[in-house]
Amino acid sequence: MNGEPRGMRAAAPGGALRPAVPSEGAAALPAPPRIEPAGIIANRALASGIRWIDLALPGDWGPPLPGQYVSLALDPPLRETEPGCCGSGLARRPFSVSGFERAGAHARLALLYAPVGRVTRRLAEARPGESIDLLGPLGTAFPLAPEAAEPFLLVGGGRGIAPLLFAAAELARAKRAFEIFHGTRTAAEAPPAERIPGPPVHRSTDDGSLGLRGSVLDLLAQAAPRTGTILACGPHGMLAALAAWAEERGLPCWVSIEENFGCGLGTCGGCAVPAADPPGGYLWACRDGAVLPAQALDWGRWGAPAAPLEPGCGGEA
Amino acid sequence: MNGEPRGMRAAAPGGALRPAVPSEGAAALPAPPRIEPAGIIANRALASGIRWIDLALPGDWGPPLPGQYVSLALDPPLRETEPGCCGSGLARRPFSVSGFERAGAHARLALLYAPVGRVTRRLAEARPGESIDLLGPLGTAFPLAPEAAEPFLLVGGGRGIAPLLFAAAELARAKRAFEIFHGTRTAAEAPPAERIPGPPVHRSTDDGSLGLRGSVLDLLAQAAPRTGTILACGPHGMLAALAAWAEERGLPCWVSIEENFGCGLGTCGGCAVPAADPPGGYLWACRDGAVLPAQALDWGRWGAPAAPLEPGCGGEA
Amino acid sequence: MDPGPTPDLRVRLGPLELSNPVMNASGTFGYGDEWPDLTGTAQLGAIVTKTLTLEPRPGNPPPRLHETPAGMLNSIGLQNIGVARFLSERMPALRALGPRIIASVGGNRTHEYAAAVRALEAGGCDAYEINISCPNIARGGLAFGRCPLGAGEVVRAVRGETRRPLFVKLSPNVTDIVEIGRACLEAGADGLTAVNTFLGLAIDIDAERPLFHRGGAGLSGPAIRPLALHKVWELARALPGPLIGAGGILTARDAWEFMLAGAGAIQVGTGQMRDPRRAAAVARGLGELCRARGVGSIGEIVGRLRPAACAGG
Amino acid sequence: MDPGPTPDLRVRLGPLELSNPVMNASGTFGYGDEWPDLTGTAQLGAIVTKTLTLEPRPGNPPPRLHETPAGMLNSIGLQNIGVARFLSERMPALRALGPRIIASVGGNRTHEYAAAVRALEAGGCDAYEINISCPNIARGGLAFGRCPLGAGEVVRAVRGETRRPLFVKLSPNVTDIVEIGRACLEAGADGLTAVNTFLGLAIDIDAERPLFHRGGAGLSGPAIRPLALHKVWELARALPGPLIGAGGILTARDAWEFMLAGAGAIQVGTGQMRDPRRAAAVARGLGELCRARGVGSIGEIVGRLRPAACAGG
Ligand SMILES: Cc1cc2nc3c(=O)[nH]c(=O)nc-3n(C[C@H](O)[C@H](O)[C@H](O)COP(=O)(O)OP(=O)(O)OC[C@H]3O[C@@H](n4cnc5c(N)ncnc54)[C@H](O)[C@@H]3O)c2cc1C
Ligand SMILES: Cc1cc2nc3c(=O)[nH]c(=O)nc-3n(C[C@H](O)[C@H](O)[C@H](O)COP(=O)(O)OP(=O)(O)OC[C@H]3O[C@@H](n4cnc5c(N)ncnc54)[C@H](O)[C@@H]3O)c2cc1C
Ligand SMILES: Cc1cc2nc3c(=O)[nH]c(=O)nc-3n(C[C@H](O)[C@H](O)[C@H](O)COP(=O)(O)O)c2cc1C
Ligand SMILES: Cc1cc2nc3c(=O)[nH]c(=O)nc-3n(C[C@H](O)[C@H](O)[C@H](O)COP(=O)(O)O)c2cc1C
Ligand code: FES
Ligand code: FES
Repeated sequence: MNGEPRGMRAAAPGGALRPAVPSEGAAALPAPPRIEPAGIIANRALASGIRWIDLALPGDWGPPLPGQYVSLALDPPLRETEPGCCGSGLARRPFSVSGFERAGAHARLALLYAPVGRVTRRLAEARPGESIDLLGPLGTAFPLAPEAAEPFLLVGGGRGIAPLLFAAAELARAKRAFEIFHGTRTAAEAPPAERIPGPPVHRSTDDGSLGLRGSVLDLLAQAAPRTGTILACGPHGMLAALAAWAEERGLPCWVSIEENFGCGLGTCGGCAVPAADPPGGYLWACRDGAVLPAQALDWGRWGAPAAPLEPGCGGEA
Repeated sequence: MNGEPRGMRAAAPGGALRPAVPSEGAAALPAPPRIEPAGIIANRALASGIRWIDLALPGDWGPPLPGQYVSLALDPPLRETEPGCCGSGLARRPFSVSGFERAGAHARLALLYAPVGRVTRRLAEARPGESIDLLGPLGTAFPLAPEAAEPFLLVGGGRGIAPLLFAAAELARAKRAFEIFHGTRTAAEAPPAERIPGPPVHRSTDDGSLGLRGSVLDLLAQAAPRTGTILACGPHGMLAALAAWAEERGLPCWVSIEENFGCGLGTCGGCAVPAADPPGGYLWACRDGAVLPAQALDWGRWGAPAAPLEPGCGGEA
Repeated sequence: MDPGPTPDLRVRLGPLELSNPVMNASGTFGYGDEWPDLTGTAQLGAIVTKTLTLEPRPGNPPPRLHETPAGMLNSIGLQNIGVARFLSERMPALRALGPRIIASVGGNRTHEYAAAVRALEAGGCDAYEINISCPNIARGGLAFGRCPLGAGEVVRAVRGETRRPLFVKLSPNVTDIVEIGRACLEAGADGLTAVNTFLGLAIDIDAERPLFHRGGAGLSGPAIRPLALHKVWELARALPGPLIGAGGILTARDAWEFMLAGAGAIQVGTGQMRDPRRAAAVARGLGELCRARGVGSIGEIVGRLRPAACAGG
Repeated sequence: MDPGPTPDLRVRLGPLELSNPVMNASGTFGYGDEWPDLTGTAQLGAIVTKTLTLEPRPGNPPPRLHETPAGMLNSIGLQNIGVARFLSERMPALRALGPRIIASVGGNRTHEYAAAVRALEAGGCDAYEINISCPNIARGGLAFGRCPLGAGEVVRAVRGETRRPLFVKLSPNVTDIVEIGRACLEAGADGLTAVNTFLGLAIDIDAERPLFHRGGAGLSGPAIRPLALHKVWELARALPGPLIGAGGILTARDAWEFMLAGAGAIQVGTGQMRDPRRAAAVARGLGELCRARGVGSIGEIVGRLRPAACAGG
């Protein structure tokens, strides 16, 4: 038994970041993470319970790769002359990159988020001009390299659409074939189609108010893809079911996963998820992931994350 | 030895609020405290390190009496379905009333505050339209009754001017004779004269940049009043010196005092200050005060409040 | 929408029956008779008095409070008016409010506890909570609460004075709270309250002295909630007696967790300092949680926490 | 303005000299060789490794972290690569970074601690920190840390293996931390680290189970700072050995308080999770505080806290 996450084994001593998972897919080496104040450019609702925030970063920040995430802390920087605490949550909070572009001397980073708890609700109240402490880019990327099988099948549940938007934009730019499948509880929770890059998005809702009535997996099953590469993000139950479905059909499936994060850097061991290999071992979602091949995970040993406050996504078991 | 604050002895069983100190001076019975959301109307700088906030309350709130205070909590109301905490400070924070008026269906309450710590700095960032949880009016009042000796000598150190502004407005309205003495560290920290009701304010600064160079006590000594009633608020050191000075001259002296408050209601015992009588006993600053006759306190036993972060006020020992 | 049947909030703590499981914690709610309208006192299952000693006590010099991250340090020092004045001045108003009355009792020596209870017997309280866990006094309090022999001795002395329900308020500042709790039950206590405050320190860095005159002080508030919850769970798994939980409870959801862990009733202390209506709001909120979760009687959830997935390791 | 002479931040902890008093706390900084540029690792006085056991350990199932008010519960379960891989894969990079290296050592049984230290001896660490206080493993850890005999036994066994400076990391979950600390010093430890995490509980109220697989977990972060500070002060007043303070330290001001209370050095744990540059920032901040307060050498302030105004009561 070997308790050490693969990522740590793959990483060079000294901590240089290398893609921690089989890197066939990675188009480029990720940029090293930095900590920067990110200025809020805009912060608005995109759908019911889903918001969009645009952040300004230095021009030489990143670039992030699709699937990577950043980690936020909202409070003003600590002052060394005062007792240290934490108005809104002690730990940073991770968010997938939903969009990125350079614009002159600045870079513009977009996040899609659901105001579900302490930090995200306060984030929803933050206004343009305010600034947020941002650590990133972090984690592994979706495999968008030329050799990956097309079409890419982007499968999102609820706010799990977040990293797929960035992947879709990159795929569209690279003129790769892809389809997007998005499931939500109801029509009101689905971001407008024009915010989703690429071909018309396939939709499902739990209540049938938009697209197929059913889960996003039903939607994918209906499309019955024979080939392609699945890139997915969504609630734990959906990803587990999708992983099984893809395995049955022999489709490569990459998932962006969630656990409670601590450091985001692979140094606290807090984000462990059960690894398929070695049996009984763990991967660190923050650094070996958040994007991992579905088969790298031991879904049977991985209970649903503890307190599922996130909005449903069409199809959570 | 009797450990029970006077206020508790004076209060009727069942908790009806009565002025807890000898009530010769009180013009009216205070209104019972309530908890209300107070909408921010305006929130702006008045001088360096001094801000002014206008709050909207229901039309039947109060009225507060000059010298009374309110107690604020900034976080959104707790939800019973979530774990309870406290983004910005667990305890409420007390602030003297600096102005009050009824305006149709609403009441307008003004506070003057110094952004010195967690809650007050966050208060400084709150914007019109946001709402604050407000408990009050609380505590005892300055004795403005007809039988009090004139002129009233309003003596403020730094942000201690806060309750005196309200007292001055009331005295002006009642056409009583009064003078205002205000000490600050420098000219920049002195609110503009037009914000201070009544006759021209006498000023002192530590650095001589405005008015007399020296303390507010020097200023008062210069005026050499033979008669009158002192109403004072300011840092502990200033009040202690003033109390001794007034006692020497036989001038009645009322002070609005500060300690770390807990409940603000006389139920936690957290705000105890040493009483002159019984020796070794305590008064509760929150309910027996915050306004107390200076002789009611045992200044010798009362060390300076622990962490004096507040801006100076011309004359703190 | 049909709100469904009104949930039954009654609970039974050994010999003590309550209309609902919510009390204030001793010391943050005065004698219980102050501000009944503002606080909604009548909605509580029980009122716990400020800890009473036979003789009045002046308490400790200021400062007595200091805020810490999500917590509050206090060093009140059991300031109180003494049993006699409590009975004559406060008890009548208290009785009129409706909820059960639990007199919290403190002392420096074993016989003082006993004498205080003896004197209180005339007053008709519904139960006692023996405070052997106050960290802010020189003798008594914590000195008893950290040793099973001392704790048992106080309980036996008090038990000799009364047949009313007797709860003992435990200190969390111990290696093994179960051992102390067991000693109390064996000495005749009907139940246990867990927990009083955790020993903490604040420093005045300019004076280079402890901020509080007595050095240490007691930490309360949400900061300690996970720790208090663990203590309640330890007691519930090991001992048969009914438990009253306290420590950082601000909302009905917090209270629910303590009840799942084994508390038959809970107390709101520091929460009252933030919002004097907190305890009443928690009582209402528990009703709503029962409805939302299909619990007909709140008593059902007490101790319903299943074992940890991997209790043994 | 003249910034004045550069303050001397060097400290001496018994046999161990450090360029400044700031370390990371074990377990939140990996093996210490990750991200040296991002974190400013070279600015630390010492690097403390993740607790190492002789054999690799997989750690506990998820979830392993849960945020609480101003605090963090963790149940990592000492996941680590084991001593052998640490020495071959990490030690060379670590050595190159500059700061002193303190190997944190854990085990299930006394002989495992000894064997781990024996194996580490070849690697050239500067000191050891013996972790007898981890609440998240089935055997070992806390089991030793809550009993003076067990603690002394582990320390004696380890002492037999090395002449390097030996610190013992104490658990705060005890009635009398001084008694445990004394047993460690008498058994040959050079100093003590205080504290590891406080035992806490989180509940999944839907599953009605403890959130963590092992039930309890360890609370860290600012929530525990006043409690940790009190423990350090208790140790400092009673024992002669040098102390390393930990628990909720986020800023230089927090560190200053621990040093006044008697810690010759301090560790930043959870703070690193909020901001991976925290420890380095604290080291710089201590220099600034020295300047602002006219302290020429940080060593001067260690244990300078005067007694409480009313120590006896
Ligand atoms: C790699 C990754 C990428 C993510 N990307 C997105 C995204 O693009 N958009 C989005 O809306 N959300 C995203 N999330 C989820 C997001 O991080 C959480 O919703 C957020 O942390 C909740 O914080 P909160 O303070 O608002 O909620 P809390 O008040 O903390 O609790 C709400 C929920 O969040 C969980 N939670 C608590 N602490 C943490 C923590 N440290 N890390 C993660 N979850 C926690 C709780 O268990 C609870 O279920 C991502 C998570 C991960 C791991
Ligand atoms: C009756 C009364 C009336 C007051 N009126 C005014 C006023 O009109 N304008 C004004 O600017 N200030 C007033 N104050 C002081 C004001 O309450 C404090 O400045 C404020 O509580 C500081 O809160 P903070 O979170 O910003 O600071 P913190 O971060 O809490 O600390 C800053 C300072 O405030 C002290 N402090 C901490 N907690 C409390 C507490 N619960 N109560 C009091 N002080 C505390 C600390 O010791 C420290 O010195 C008054 C205080 C009292 C007791
Ligand atoms: C200001 C204050 C005063 C207290 N006084 C007493 C007391 O007199 N007797 C007692 O048993 N506990 C006393 N306590 C402890 C509380 O009753 C309670 O056990 C503890 O604070 C934990 O609960 P909480 O976090 O809800 O406050 C006091 C706590 C505070 C904050
Ligand atoms: C995620 C995490 C992992 C930890 N792992 C270890 C460990 O392996 N060994 C150890 O001695 N302490 C460990 N600790 C305890 C810390 O080193 C430290 O003693 C404690 O967290 C208090 O300090 P803090 O509040 O600064 O975090 C861990 C703490 C956390 C939060
Ligand atoms: S969050 Fe710290 S190791 Fe992954
Ligand atoms: S603040 Fe609670 S009694 Fe005064």
